[in-house]
Amino acid sequence: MNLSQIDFLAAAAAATAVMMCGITGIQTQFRFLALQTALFSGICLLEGFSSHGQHMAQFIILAAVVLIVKAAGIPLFLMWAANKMSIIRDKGNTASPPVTLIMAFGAIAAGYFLIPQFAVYSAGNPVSAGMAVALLFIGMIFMVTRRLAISQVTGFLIIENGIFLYGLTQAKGMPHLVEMAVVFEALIAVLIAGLVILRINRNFEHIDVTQMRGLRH
Amino acid sequence: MSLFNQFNEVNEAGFWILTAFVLWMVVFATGLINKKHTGYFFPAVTITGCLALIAGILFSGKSTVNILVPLPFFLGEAGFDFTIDPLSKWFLAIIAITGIPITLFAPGYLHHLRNRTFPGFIWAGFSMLLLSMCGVVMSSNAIAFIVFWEMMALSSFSLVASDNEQRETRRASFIYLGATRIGTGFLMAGFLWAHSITGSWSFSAWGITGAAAIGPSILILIGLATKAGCWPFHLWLPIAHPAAPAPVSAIMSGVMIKTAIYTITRLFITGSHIEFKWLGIVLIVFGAISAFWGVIFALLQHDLKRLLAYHSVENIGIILMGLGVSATGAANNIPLLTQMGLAAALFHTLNHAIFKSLLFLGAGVIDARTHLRDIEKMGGLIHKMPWTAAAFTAGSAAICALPPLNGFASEWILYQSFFKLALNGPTAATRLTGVFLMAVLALIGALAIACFVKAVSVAFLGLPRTDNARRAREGTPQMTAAQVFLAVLCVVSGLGVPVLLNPLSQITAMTGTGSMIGNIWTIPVGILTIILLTTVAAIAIWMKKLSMKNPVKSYITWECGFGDLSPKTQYTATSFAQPISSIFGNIYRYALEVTTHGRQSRHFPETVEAETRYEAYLETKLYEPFLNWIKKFSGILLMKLQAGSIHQYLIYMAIALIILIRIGVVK
Amino acid sequence: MKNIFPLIFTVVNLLIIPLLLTGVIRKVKALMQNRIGAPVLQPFYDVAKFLSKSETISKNTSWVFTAAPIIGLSVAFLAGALFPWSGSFLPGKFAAASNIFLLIYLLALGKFFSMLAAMDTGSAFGGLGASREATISMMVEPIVITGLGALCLNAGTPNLQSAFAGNINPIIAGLTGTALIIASLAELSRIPVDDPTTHLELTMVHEAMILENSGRNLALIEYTTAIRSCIFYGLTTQVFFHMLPFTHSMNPILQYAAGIAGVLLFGCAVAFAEGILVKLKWRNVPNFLTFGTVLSLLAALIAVTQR
Amino acid sequence: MSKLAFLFLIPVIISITGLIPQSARWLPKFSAILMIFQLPLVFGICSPVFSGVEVGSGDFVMDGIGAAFTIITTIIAAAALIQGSMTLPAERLADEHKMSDRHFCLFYTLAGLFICTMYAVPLTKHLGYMWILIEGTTLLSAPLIDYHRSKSSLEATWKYLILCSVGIAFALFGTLLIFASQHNTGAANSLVISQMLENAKNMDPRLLRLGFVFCLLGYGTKSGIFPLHNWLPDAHSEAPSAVSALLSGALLNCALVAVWRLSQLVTAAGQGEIVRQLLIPAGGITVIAASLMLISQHDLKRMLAYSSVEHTGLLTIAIGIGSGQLFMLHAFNHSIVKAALFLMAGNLLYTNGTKTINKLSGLLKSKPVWGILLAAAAFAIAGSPPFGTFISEWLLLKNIFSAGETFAALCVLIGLTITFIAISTHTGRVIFGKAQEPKRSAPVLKWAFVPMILIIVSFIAGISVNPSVMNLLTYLAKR
Repeated sequence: MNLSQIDFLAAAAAATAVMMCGITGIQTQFRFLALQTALFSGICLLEGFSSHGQHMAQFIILAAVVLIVKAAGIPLFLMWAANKMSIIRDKGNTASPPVTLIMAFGAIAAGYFLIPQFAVYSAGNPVSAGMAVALLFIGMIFMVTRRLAISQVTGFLIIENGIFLYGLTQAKGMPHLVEMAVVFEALIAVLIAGLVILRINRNFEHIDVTQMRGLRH
Repeated sequence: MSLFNQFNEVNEAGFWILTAFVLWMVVFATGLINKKHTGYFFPAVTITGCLALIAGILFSGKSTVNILVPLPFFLGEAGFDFTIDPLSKWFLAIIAITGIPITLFAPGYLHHLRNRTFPGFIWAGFSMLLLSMCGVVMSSNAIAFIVFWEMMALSSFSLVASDNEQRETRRASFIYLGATRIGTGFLMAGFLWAHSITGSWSFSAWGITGAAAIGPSILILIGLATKAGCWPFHLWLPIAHPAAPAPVSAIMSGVMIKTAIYTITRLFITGSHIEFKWLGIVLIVFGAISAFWGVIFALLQHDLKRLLAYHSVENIGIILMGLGVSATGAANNIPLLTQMGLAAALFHTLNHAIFKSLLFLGAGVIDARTHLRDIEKMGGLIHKMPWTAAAFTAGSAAICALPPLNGFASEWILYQSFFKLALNGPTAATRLTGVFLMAVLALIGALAIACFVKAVSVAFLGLPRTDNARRAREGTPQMTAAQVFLAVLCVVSGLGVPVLLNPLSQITAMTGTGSMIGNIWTIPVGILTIILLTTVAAIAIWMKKLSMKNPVKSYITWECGFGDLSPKTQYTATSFAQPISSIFGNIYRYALEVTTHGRQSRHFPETVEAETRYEAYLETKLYEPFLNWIKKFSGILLMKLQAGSIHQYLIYMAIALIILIRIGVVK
Repeated sequence: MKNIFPLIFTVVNLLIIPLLLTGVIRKVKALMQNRIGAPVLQPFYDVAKFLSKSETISKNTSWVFTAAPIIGLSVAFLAGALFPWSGSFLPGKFAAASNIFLLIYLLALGKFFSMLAAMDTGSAFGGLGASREATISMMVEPIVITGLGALCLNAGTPNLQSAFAGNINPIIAGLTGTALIIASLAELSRIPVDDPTTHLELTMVHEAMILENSGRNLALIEYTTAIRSCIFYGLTTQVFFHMLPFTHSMNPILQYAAGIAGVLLFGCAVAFAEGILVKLKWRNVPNFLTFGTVLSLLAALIAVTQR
Repeated sequence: MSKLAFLFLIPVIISITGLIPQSARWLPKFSAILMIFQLPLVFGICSPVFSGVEVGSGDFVMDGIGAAFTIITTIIAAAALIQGSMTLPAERLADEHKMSDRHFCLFYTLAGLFICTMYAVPLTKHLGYMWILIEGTTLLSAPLIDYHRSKSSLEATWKYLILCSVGIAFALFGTLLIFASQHNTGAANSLVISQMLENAKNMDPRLLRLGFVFCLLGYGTKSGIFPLHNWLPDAHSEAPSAVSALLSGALLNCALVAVWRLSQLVTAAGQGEIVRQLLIPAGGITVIAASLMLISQHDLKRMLAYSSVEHTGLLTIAIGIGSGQLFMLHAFNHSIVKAALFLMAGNLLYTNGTKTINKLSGLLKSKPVWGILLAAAAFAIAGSPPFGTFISEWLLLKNIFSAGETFAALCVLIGLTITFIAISTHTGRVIFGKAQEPKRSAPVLKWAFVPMILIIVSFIAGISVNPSVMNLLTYLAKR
């Protein structure tokens, strides 16, 4: 049952996202992120198999690109940046990590139960779709509850992953050129964001976005 | 080439009017470029424009002229289309004949502002104001109307703000701009509504009757009332007019606010484009309140220009009463009443334009020569500036509707129409309204007399109260000429009523029943004036003769034996107005506060200060709290929403998502 | 000839009756106070004496001060000639001029200048008088307009001559007449609004205004005041006459005679009233005048419902 | 691609030149001259569209809307770069912390690419590419905002980057949903709009609607619909004025073009009511909220940014009532005037060293030309005649009224009134009053030239919107 394998991997990815919500260590977060993204490259391969060899080559290329760029490249870059700024922990902003964890679980539940009702077409795959949307939610929660600029990038990447998951499992036949471009777009975004974070660290001597409130009204 | 050909089809009248437009545009452009020029170029060209306008009016005769400005000039769904019918001509004439003396007056006045303003800019704004006012009263469709209406507002705003180094002036100009824009907002809403009912932008195609007319009518009327300065939308008027340079106040108060009167007439009365059952009573009620409100607040003012501005509120109220009577007549099918009310209102519009410009010019001379606007600091100016004093007194007599001047002529016709209403009104309530209006107008007339006696006597008579007043001197000959010209116009239009009834009857014929006002003027005012003047002359000569025998002795004013009086002992404007003001004290919480200074202040005060205060409830209890509330709300909105926290912004995004899904997807 | 007669009559009236009225009032008042009083013709002697004296004018004044009494007298003369206070009817074109609105504004014209003149001297008394005069006229004018308006409404024309030529509802006439009495007391500065004989500055109105005038000027002003009294009393008398249904069908000569007699009688009545009444506090004047307003409004109400 | 490729020629040349740091001295002038040539070039490329011939093929086709927005973008870009050629070097010279040549030239590289992506957005007929290009505009313009490298500009950049990226991510999700909604149509799933339109009727309505909602959220963030506008005032106020002009005059339009394309698609699929239900209230609320926020502004450029939010609201409503011609007309009018205003604000910021309204005053006294221009531009942006914005707002109002959207009409009317008062009062405080001692001197006439041209164009647009223009716009909107 390939489909259930995809569901399993999707659920696993969502679970990593939930775990990330509870983790305060920056480096551990990135490792989880890498793991999560690696799972997607697995999903990508499985999708390729399930398409009965029609676009096998394209799926393999996509899986490889995801693995290299998103699962390896981006986390490594972020780890390097975090190291450079000697950032170790993000303790969270309004909600403490345990609360966030519970919220993330809620997002998973919501994704599982609610999403299939209106975000899936008839022949679609409800579980993966739910997990994809759950990732979207978790990414938002992550961004809203974290304090550091670099965590927001992480949150953004979780959202991006959710969308990617949805695209893989639901939007079948999506031109791979587009998917590829999306991946590279993410890479560029992270690179630019990373550079900006580095400059923020240099200028502000911190990367705490809750304290970046000079521009208001 | 085609453009030329299309203009060629317009007849002579159109040619002259377009010439005026072009001349004013030349002044506008030159003024912007040559901002420091103070020579005779600007006034000369502007006056030539006014003369061209008069030529256009005269050439058009009784015919209605249509001017269609050719493509590519166009405004989306309607063109710059002008219709010049008797009503337009009446208002064009008002613009031209007040424009000429004001233009003549302006250089002398602007000279004293030369260090604080750019004369070129003022001329640019002034010519644009003239142009846009002409545009307003000629536009035959709503879009062109709004365009000119807004240009009028903007140009007058720029003029109000011309002396913008003063903080007060800036504040006044912003208040003016805000008020006028709110009015335009209402007007736009009304026009759009009327358009959605009729499907046309052309005024002549707007035939709205019945319940459908109520909504657009109310919106349009509020918009116009704001421009006209009708209670309770008059707030901006006494603030903006004093801030503007005197020629500008003169044209704004004399002519600009009348464009609203024009529009009411155009839309609601002539031709009955919009029929609205309660129009008459609405106009009457608001007119009466404005008239009373204006004059009673004018009594409280010491600032000469503010006082005059409040009198504009009063006179707009009087005009609106006339229009209200006219509308009542139309609603009850009494054509003579319709025409009399309309004729009175329009005639008073002309007259008010004349004497109000005259009075503002007088205030301008004083301002230019003494740098004073507070009448409490003036006094005795009649000895230093006799011409101004005489002209101002004539203007005051005219605005107080004293015979034989023009104010009397129009108010008399107005009284006649009230009487007609009281006589022929359909119901007892309507008839009683007629009587009531007579009483109100009499009360207002008496209050106006009180107010102008105060203004004239405190400013011009008695002894000078300050050094500035002592050093006063007469304005330049042009300034004097402008005032004398207007003063003569006051007399001429007061005596020449039968002649003026010709164009008026052309307008009243537009109400659809043929003109009936040919012989409403029954007073032989010419003969009576001659008799009066003869009597005056006879008595004067007799007095002169008697004084040959027993010459006049000159001595100090009686002082109860204390020696010559100091100017301080004169009656002040505040004291003069105090009895009347305290009678109506409930309207504005009038209070006299006496403070004494000194050690044993109770019995042996060193100085005693008495000051009257008033609080205008409309401003302090309604407008100010409302504006403050909006400001506060805006501040809170900004402070809370735009707090700088990126987390917050992300949460908005989530909330927006939920709302959008709720509206768009979940049924 | 028929047209000339009323004109001559009016002019003669205006030359004789006003000062006579003043004399009568003074005489009656004196009798009320158990004095013999000055002769009835004393006002004529006074005016003649004033005219022959030289006058003193404050050095602060301008042409307004000199012109105001002249204008005031001319206006009063014109008003007196135009309005049917003695029952005399003017001919032709002039008949149209006896319009109630013109009346009010003609009188206002005179007042306007007299107030200006009062302020011209720079004396505080002048200002005080002018201010009070303005206040009173503010309250009086609506009374007069509404009252006479109601009357004219009943007759169907704003023209007093035509109105007095026909029948008038006696109730309206009575109400209007009473309102006019109240108005005239205030307008002419009589007790209880003002005491014309007092010279206590703080209470006087009209006298304060003319404090600076002397000699010829004073003569003109005294005469003007007398004419104004005549106009008011005359109009009031005419209004009351119309309560009686037969008056307007009388012989014209008899009408004139009755009119003149009415004015003089009215003067006596005023003098009598002044003998027994006291002056009101200045602050209570508005209350007093409100009675007039209400009476004339009542008249107007009846008039509009009657139509 | 064919002729369309020529559109990108000059921007690409500029960005390549920007890679050479040695060009710093002549690059501004060079780019300005090139952009002058770009104007006739673009008109030449677009002209076939006006006579009904579509230019290009495949995924990039220039239709009516595309042509209109290409022209708008060109005008704004030319204005920004020409003005930039005067102000940017002057600013650089005056700046105490001297900017390196490399950094300065990098600006031009990014600007060129940014312009390229903005050209491409209205041309593409492929939802996927459209998303990529719009995300591309975000990524390319983020460093442009951080041109001054100050703390505040950095903060603005960060907020811009994060908010827009997240928003755009939602738009991607929406695009996927729309893609998925075609599953039951029988035809092959596609992201090419023309193909989607063919089988639009059979799309899964629920997914389509959901997709549209997400796309609206995403592109709405980019275009500044309330309450997603929060990045906008920060970014506009901190960017150099030439960039602000580009952001406000061209970038917002790009995102709205995407919304327009999607709304066409959704309408074709028979779900037109969702467009009305969502866009018209959203626009109305945006207008009124922006106008209220305009009241208490104390920074000139932030004020202009909020005014952009307000105009986004108006444009959203234009899309909501399905009026492509008014969308184009108003976008044009708004863009040119807003660009003029931002450029004027940049001039002021240079000479006075501040953009706080309270500290600026007496412009009319010290520099009458600038004062008059600023006043005219402020009146124009506030929608008063005789400028173009008035006509387009008026027509828009009329259409809202006749569409029966009373709530939106009310919002717009009130909003426009408040906006007018707020903007004119704030601008008035800058223009009026006692003249201030300028911190630096600037060539008054030269720097006023570009805004003057833009305002004259707006004026001409205000008095000559005749039936043939309206017909042309209607024709373009249909294509």
